[in-house]
Amino acid sequence: ENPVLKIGFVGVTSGPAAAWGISNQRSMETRAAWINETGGYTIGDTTYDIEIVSFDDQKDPKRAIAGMEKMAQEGIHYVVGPNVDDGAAAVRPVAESNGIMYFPYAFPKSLYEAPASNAVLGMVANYQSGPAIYKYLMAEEGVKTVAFVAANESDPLSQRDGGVEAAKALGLEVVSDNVTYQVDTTDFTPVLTPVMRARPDLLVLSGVSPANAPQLIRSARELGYEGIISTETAQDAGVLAEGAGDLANGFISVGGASTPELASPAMNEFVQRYTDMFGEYNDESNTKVYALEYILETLKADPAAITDVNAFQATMDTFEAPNPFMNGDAKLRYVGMTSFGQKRQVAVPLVVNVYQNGTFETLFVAEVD
Amino acid sequence: MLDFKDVELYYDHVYALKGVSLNVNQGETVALIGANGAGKSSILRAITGLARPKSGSVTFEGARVDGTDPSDIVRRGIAMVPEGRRVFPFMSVKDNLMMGAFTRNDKADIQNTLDSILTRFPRLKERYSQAAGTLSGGEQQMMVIGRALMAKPKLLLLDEPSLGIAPKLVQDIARSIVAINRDEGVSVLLVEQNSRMALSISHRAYAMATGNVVIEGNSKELLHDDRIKAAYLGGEV
Amino acid sequence: MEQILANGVYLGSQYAMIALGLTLIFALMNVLNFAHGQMYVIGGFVTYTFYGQWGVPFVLALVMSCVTLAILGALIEKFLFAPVIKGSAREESTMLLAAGIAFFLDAVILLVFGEKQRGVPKIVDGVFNWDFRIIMPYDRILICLLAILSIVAFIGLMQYTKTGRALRALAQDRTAAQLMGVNVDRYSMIGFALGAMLAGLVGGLLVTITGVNLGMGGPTSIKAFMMVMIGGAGVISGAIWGGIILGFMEAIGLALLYQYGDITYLLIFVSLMIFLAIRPQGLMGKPWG
Amino acid sequence: MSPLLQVRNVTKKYGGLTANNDISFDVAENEILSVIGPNGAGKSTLFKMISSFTPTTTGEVIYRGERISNLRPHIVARKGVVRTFQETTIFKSMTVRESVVVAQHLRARASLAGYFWGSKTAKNDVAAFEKYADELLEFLGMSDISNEQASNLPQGSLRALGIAIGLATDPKVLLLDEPFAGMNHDETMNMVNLVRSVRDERGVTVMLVEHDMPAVMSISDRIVVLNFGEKIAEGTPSEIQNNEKVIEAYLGSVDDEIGM
Amino acid sequence: MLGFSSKQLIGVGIFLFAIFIGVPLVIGATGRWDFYFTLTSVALLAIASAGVWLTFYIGRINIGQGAFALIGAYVSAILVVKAGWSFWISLPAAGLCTAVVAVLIGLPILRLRGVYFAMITLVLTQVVTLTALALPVTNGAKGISNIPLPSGISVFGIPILPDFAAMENTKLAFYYTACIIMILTYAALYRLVNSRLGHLCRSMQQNEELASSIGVNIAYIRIVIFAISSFFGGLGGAMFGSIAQSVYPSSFQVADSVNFMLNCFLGGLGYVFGPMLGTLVLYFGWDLLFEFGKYQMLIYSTILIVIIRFLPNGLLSIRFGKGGDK
Ligand SMILES: Nc1ncnc2c1ncn2[C@@H]1O[C@H](COP(=O)(O)OP(=O)(O)OP(=O)(O)O)[C@@H](O)[C@H]1O
Ligand SMILES: Nc1ncnc2c1ncn2[C@@H]1O[C@H](COP(=O)(O)OP(=O)(O)OP(=O)(O)O)[C@@H](O)[C@H]1O
Ligand SMILES: [Mg+2]
Ligand SMILES: [Mg+2]
Repeated sequence: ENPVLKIGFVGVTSGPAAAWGISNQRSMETRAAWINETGGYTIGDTTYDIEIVSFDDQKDPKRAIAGMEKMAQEGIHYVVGPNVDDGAAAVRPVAESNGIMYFPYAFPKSLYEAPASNAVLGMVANYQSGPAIYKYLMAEEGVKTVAFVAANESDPLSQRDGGVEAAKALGLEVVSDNVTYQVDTTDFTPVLTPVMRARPDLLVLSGVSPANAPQLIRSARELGYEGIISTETAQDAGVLAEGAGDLANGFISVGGASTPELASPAMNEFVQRYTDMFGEYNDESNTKVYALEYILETLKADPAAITDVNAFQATMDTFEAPNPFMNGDAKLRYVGMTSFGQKRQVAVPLVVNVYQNGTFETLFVAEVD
Repeated sequence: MLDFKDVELYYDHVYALKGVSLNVNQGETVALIGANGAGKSSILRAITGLARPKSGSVTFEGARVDGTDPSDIVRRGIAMVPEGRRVFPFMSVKDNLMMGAFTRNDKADIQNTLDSILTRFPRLKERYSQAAGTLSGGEQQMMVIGRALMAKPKLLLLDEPSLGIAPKLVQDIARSIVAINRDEGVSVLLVEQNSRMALSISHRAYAMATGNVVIEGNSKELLHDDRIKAAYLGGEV
Repeated sequence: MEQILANGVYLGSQYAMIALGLTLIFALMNVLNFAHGQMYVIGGFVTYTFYGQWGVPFVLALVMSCVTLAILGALIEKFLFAPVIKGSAREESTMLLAAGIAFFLDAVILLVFGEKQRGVPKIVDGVFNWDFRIIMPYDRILICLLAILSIVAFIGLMQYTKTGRALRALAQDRTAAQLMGVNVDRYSMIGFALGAMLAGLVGGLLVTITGVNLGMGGPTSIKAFMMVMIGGAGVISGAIWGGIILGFMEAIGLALLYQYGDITYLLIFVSLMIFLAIRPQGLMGKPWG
Repeated sequence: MSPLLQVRNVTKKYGGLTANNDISFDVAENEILSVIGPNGAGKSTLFKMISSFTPTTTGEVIYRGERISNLRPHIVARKGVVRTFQETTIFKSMTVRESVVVAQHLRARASLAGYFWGSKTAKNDVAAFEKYADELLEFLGMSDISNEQASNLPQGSLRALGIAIGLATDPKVLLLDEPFAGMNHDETMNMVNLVRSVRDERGVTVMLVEHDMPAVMSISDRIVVLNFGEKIAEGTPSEIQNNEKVIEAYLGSVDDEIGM
Repeated sequence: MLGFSSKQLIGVGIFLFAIFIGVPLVIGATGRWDFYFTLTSVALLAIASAGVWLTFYIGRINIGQGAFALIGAYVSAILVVKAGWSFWISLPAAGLCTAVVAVLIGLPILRLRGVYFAMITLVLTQVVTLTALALPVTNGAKGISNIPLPSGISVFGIPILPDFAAMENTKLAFYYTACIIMILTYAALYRLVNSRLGHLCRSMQQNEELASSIGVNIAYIRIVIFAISSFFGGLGGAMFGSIAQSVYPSSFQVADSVNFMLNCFLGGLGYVFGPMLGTLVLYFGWDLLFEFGKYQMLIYSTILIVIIRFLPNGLLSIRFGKGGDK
């Protein structure tokens, strides 16, 4: 029997926002089970079985702190999560004082800029993907005007503000940026009517949750909107198909590793194993397959980091390893110098997808630095 | 018809009835008088099943009824006008009356009863679709008596129908009780604080004190009984 | 303007249905059913499973939702609420129970139906467009009509049938109802089941438009509470008015205040507080005490 | 001597319904004055206006030369005008004694902060309240039920409790709304005597609403009769008993068959 | 002493010993350091719950304590971050500001009763969240982060309160602070309930009309109690902000408000120490069920339902019987 290496997950896996954390937790568990099944993961001279310790924070920052304490208690130094801005900010003191590196899916820059030291952005931030998408659409589709809608909640609002800033910087005309909706909205027609009146070329759904996206798309199309709709968050093709059907065709979102053009055989196997384990794949997991891989690969690069996050941080600056989930010679490495002034972000491909008839097609792939 | 035998009843820790026996015969009006807290309401509650006796038996038309659900007891032909009237305040007079016929199914027959009640209490006809909560106290009292009659009961239980009612209306109600008993052959068990009235309109009476029946007898005789006079009737007005 | 009206009617009718079930349960049992939203979500998922997954005709799927929820409601009443109400010194304790049930149903929904947003194929295609003055997809119009129909049917049931009368009587005076021969235990159960069924019915109707996900429960309950407050707790006409008013407030607020971004709901909340300060029992409610 | 309490042209409208219409009368110090009238005549409404539980539509109530209508109820209570309720309005889960202790709230000399910290005055207050509560219950013949929970009391004792709570506030004017309802003849007469001795020994002016005519006639110094919100008569018991209008509207004529 | 019997004094002594010496010893022995934070949370949430319990005591179901906790958290954060106050001064200031807000809100809404009050307070939590999102001073959606740890206070060079930032282990410091505030809160609550003010509250709880007929100024007492209740909420919230070193509009949400209420119910409305026990069981219970993974919520809610089903008057009713009052 191999010794066990515990990796933590702190995020929301129950209640209304369960979808965010569950896709996260499941991709970690799938990967761990896979590793263990194939004999474990070798770091230095030891081969470990990987155990995922997950804590449900119920999307409550207070619980998130308790979760991080629990991780410290279990002797865990590497944690994936939390899923939202407030949780990620709340756990920072605990993580830093207990020597825990954590990989949140939250965008506030203050988490990743010095003096903050222990958070690593686990995906591409909207202020990074937004400009890339807008630039592409300006060049390819001649988009000139843009409108933003966001849910009236911390994360989406922050993302909207980031998006507006980026759009303005690129010279787009922002024709509407103050329409918001309550998370519990069941009818988006009245929400979108004023936005549609501004007749934007591009409608950005900032930080839209997978639950709301299909309804927003549907309402916009039913109101006669013919421009482009996009978002910077990851979506699930099945959900779009069920919720909006053909109306979702042409919807642009940020995708991930399972895109056919990029997916390596390992990625396909991952999707297969995930489906076997949990019944159904969730495309949102595409952006979430990486964090665990990064942690393990970085530990492999410097086994001392298993108990010492300082060693981990030192390794991050120079770390590079092959990316198993992507075709070609893509590399796992840390980035973030431009956005944060230090390497506190995992380098994942920025895949921009367009939805067509039940699947995502890749529009373009870019790199974040 | 109704045989109430050695019933003991208590709430939490308070003894309300300490072995009470009484009976009501077919066609009779029986009055139940006594100090407050004597247990009069408790007897009615025990009959209708709202309270469960600890020991003793309640027999109605030869069948044991203690321990059955109140709704079954209504079906057997016992209707009660509870203490404090308890109208359904937001329902119309009509719906209140119709509630009284809840246990009956024959539409035509219900309509007959309804008509006869509206003839007996013409005021109710005037207020037919008004919400019951807005009726005056006396009107409410008539309505709940009517409501109880809608069940076409064999035995009618009345708990202090004169409470809070103006004297003139109390007279009306008293006359109605007499008429209901006489014309329709409904047996009546009447709980009253107005002992003189109760004794005047009943055939027999029981007087209670702290959970026991202390005196029973023919009402007309009791009206002149010294013990009753002293304890329940007082001097003349 | 016409569009606002149309949106208001559409929102109002579906809100009114949600509020109806809540208010019915409240009137009968004095229970503020925190789990109402979860019941609504279950209704949505059941319809999704039957209609969306297994291809059962929509109407049949809707019936299945109603039946499921009615049974669930009856069981919850019989084995949880009724005994707790009997045993508790203060009847507010049922709130704790209702919240516990809400948590429980949330957990069950997550385990059984998963965390994803679900939707079903459209029941009718196409969009009604009156010269861009009223734009409304046909499926919404249909759902709106069905909702109104159900409300009318429900009122008819409450107003003109013996069961309805018994339920109303029960809500006003339990003991007196008992003395009329109403078996209060049975009718409480029926009433609760009916309230839950209404939640299931709306859930099943709306899944065709908004889809369903596990997160919709809590916020739906809160909205329903607001409608009930506007109209007056425990009063059926109040629930309907409350739903319609909230629907219109949303439609109007979103149409007129969109420049100010996030404040429509803030304004709705604040005006609700002011309204209740002036009229503490809502539009039609009995003063509570 | 000017009257203790004056009701001056008081009118109360509920929407379209006029519950009291232009009612005026005086109450002298140490008097027992009854208000009678058919159900819905507006008697309770009148009491509610005197105790400021509801504002008058027009008109005012003067107590010792000072307007007491349209204030808030606790202020009027502090001035010494205290009402009881027609419905059984009690502190359900308090015992009889606790209710009477709480009701002495107005006599407290210690401040709320003093109570919080348990000052000497506060302790004295509490001791005094409890002593007085026992005396009062003794006086009202309720000592035997002083530790009963109020919600378990039968009708008649509830009424008595209502009166005890009212008396505990040390009122100058006590408004009793149907205090004898649910009591039998004996108990009523007992209560009548008690109310009289309250008046005599404690100098409390009493107003009461009651449907029990023997009691009303024996206790009252004067009677005011309302019908449909209007005052139709005022006078001594014997005057009222023989007033045709009152008999017609309220008393009814004696009918031996039904014993009244 | 203050009217305690010797038995009660012994009980209090054991309790104090347990939380100040027993818990640290046990944690030291077992090495479960994470329990410090959990128990600190319990203490802070119990403070806010005490406020909710107090509103129950005047017959109002309060599902709005999250709103006041959030206000408290923001006030303290803003005073510390933007105005440079010491946390220790900002703490009572937060409580007071919250109480003032409670008075303003309470004036109109305290007239409501029963479910109306319950529901309006539920909405209140949303209102405060939305306001925090909309206002510039709260930093809107971005929240306030990087709040410094409480700094020390000294008078004439003698340190009265320690500087948390300079500490090796702030866990213990926060734990002690939270426990001390909690004990003061409950001591005050106990006194209040057992003083005449408590009797007046009880009279209002049972019948406001009758209470005002005996001269109780019900409007005034309602406001005072609501202010005190919210003061507790503000204190708890402010402390939490300081531990998390960040405040977001979502720091306290409707779910928190509901939980505060549930704490009171679960412990038992009839008992002053009910909310403390309720908080411990509800909050700690969730943590203990951590092992069950995805069934955590299911088991948690099932246990909750079973408890209510068989102890509808709260956990403390096992010992004290139905509707006791201590
Ligand atoms: N729910 C209850 N819980 C505890 N004790 C009760 C309850 N109801 C009645 N009692 C007690 O039972 C006894 C009898 O009460 P009951 O109501 O039968 O008297 P009653 O003769 O109808 O009096 P009244 O004429 O005042 O209505 C009283 O001592 C009363 O205190
Ligand atoms: N809050 C209210 N709103 C509307 N109408 C009311 C209100 N209170 C009383 N009324 C009406 O005012 C009239 C007088 O009522 P009030 O209670 O004063 O009668 P009362 O003389 O005390 O009768 P009773 O002898 O039956 O107690 C009645 O018609 C009643 O319906
Ligand atoms: Mg009785
Ligand atoms: Mg009256």
